[in-house]
Amino acid sequence: MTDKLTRRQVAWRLAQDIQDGMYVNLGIGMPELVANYIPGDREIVFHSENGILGMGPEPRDNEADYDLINAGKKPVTMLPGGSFFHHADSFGMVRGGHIDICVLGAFQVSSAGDLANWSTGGGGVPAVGGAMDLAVGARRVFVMTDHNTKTGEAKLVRECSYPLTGLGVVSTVYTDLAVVDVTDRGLTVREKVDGLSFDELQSRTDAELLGRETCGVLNSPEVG
Amino acid sequence: MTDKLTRRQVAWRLAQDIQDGMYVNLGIGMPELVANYIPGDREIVFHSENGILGMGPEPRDNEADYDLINAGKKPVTMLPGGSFFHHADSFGMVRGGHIDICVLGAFQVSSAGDLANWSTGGGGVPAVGGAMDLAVGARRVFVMTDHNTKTGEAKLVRECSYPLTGLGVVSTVYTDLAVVDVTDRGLTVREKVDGLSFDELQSRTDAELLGRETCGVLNSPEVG
Amino acid sequence: MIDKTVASLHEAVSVVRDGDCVLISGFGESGNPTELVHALIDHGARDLTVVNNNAGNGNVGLAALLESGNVARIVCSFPRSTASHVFDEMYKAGRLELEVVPQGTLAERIRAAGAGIGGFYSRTTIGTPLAEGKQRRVYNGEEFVLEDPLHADVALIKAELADRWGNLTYRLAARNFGPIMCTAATTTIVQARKIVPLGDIPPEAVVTPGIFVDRVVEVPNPVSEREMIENGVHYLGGRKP
Amino acid sequence: MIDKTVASLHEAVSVVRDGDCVLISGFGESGNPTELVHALIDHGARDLTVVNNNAGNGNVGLAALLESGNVARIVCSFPRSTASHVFDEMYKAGRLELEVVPQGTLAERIRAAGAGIGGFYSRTTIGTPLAEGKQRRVYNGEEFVLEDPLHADVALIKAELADRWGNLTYRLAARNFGPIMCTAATTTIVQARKIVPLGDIPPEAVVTPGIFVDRVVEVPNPVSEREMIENGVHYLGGRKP
Repeated sequence: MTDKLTRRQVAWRLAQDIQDGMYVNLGIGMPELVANYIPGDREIVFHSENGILGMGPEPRDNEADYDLINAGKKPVTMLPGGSFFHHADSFGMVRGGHIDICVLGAFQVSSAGDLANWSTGGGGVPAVGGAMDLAVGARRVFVMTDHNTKTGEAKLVRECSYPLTGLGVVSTVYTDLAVVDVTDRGLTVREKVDGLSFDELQSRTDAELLGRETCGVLNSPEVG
Repeated sequence: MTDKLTRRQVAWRLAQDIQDGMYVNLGIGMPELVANYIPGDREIVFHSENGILGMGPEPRDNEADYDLINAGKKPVTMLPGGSFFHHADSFGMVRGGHIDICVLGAFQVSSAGDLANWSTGGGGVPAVGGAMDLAVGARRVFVMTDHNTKTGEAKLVRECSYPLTGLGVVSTVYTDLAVVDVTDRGLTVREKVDGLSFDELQSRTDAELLGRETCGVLNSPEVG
Repeated sequence: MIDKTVASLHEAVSVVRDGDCVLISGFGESGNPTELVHALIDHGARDLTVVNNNAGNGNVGLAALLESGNVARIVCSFPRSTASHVFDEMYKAGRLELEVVPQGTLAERIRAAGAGIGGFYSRTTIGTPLAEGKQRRVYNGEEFVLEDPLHADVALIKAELADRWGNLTYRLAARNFGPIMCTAATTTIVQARKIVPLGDIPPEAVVTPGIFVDRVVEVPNPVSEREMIENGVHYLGGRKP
Repeated sequence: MIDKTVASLHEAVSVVRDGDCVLISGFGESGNPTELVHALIDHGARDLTVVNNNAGNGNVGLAALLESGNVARIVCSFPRSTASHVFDEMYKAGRLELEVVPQGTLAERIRAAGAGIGGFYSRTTIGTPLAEGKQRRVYNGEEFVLEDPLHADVALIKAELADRWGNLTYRLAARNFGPIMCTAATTTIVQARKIVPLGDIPPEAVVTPGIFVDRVVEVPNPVSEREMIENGVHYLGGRKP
């Protein structure tokens, strides 16, 4: 069994693709890890859809202020140059195409870049939050996810079976096994972890994968 | 010949109908006179559509600041409690029904309260400004105008012949001869200047006037 | 003279009537007008529709309002949370109608109501179940759905500073839904941490101009819903004073 | 590192290309980016569409840009003024296409473009000649017309303070069209009276967040168009430096 990347390693790998000066929205949960691995020479402005630009790191415990929280409702800090604005202005930024990259989790991503990440379609309480706005609004949507579910099912699928969050919105998927770009021809593997054959990767994937000849090695250092 | 009111007297009369605490937009030109005649015990918040609430009186000459101008592009001052906001927010206030009274000039007002005040329909350069927004948005539109044009034509008409600014938007017309309310039944004279018979007023008016039995005297003191 | 300040929370919410639609500011712990919500529970208006980003936590604030049985319908973007048991149970029991609206669409619908916009087109929800039944428009080669404005009878808002004209500022990210909700309700009721003399808020620093505000009550030391939940507080509602 | 400041007006406007749609901030004397407009004349891009509330005064700023012959079309709410002779003559001579848009609709169309709104419904113009040909909607018993967003390639904006991230404040009522125009252009170019260190503008005081701004040039003592007109200044355009 090939070594999968840890979630932190996936976050590290994704962070390398965020360029200096970009405006980035990190979804709630796993995507929040990405902030820890931005290369030190890059200045990134983090957006939180509740109305913040320029979020800094978590506060020390005794400095938490619950009027200064991110979309995941966790206390954050402000960097010099940050700003506050109301919800309509914040989602104007999102829908208006001003956010360079949004990082989201996913239940499924299809060959066409369709994203399903808000509902597994069963009963329970429906809840969508800002995911649909971010999915259509961000210039690029990066998905960060395990390659397979805990029960081994593929998350990169020919067609999403779960209700969609957005249609053809995903640019790139970062999994614990591979970096996969959504292209006009379909899902193209850019990198895969060392020691994993293309056929093995395909066998763990429902969607057809392209890039057999061109894909490189997915390297990510041990990160804490 | 009956004594007409001066423009300042019309402004005075109109000002008496602005209640304490109201948010008021005064159109460019003659309506601006109204600000001078608000009874001293009433606190009125004046809105200027370029992005001001809480305008105060004209500045002294040497204190004019051309970053602080009203919609007529004349220097103004700010009262304590005033605020600045951008154009979309300002017209959101207007369209959203937050302005209690807007005072506008008019070429014509119809029996149905239609307003024509932006174009006489001929050639020349079309220019509309904020008049159409104010006409539909303000809770009440007060029109301040001479009863007749300089050439004696009626301004209160059965149907406007000039291009409309707004449809059925006028609440009350304050002229140099009368105060006329737009009601469901038509134009109803509330007050007319002393010594002017109802028939004389009707003869100066194209629209049918109601209120012959009920109208009172239009009193306005000599004002400077 | 304009004086929008009122002496008590009870007086502030006394205008709320049975069947009203009530906007409630806040996102997570920040910007919740908890004292006003509790006063609304005490006031007792029934059959309410409430609009908030979430659906309450623990047994305080919005969750306590739901638990009071006075809410028939809730409009929100994300009702689920680790402490949303009041909502969860009522929803599953069919005792609460739910309209889920994407967060940005929710904000824009509220803003549209305040700005006299009779509907707008958004790409959000295209291709999703939430777009079903909505009117479409193709503009510039892209597909949009029509969304309606969301008008309300009442807004309950938490602010930082206020003056007697109703001008408001907000603290840090507690601004969230406050400024737009103030514009969209027939009656906007604000709890402010401090009421300052007119003119103390510079005109450039006013976030919500007083034109959008009807009543202001000072609540100098607002409670923390998070701390109340940690301490097991269960707001059951008092009597009208 | 993010540094949106540029050293010269010439460099700031160098991105403008033939055929671009250019938003120009300002209302009356307040908020006009006169130095940027003059730099645009010098830059020489042709066949422009310009959007401003008015159509210029005297022979400076926007009026001088019209006079340069580089503008094919103007979108504004009120082109007439006592000193709009450049516009008047060109319009009457058929050398300038004009689209007149009500002021509030103009503002909202710009705001819609920046906020990803693919059209909105307004009651403004109902019953008037300006509503002709527009799609209608009846909502809540009232009639509305459909208005399109107004996207631009470039915005030229005058601000008060700026920092290297592009955060902006505005002076008094010079705010007018600035904040919305910043959001609606592919490239937003700002002249600020002062560029301050990052962090000098408190996060609550930022009016335009830097996300909407691409280039900032410091113009410490901006000219007054009013004074230039009083002094008979006629800006004829220089050469590219």
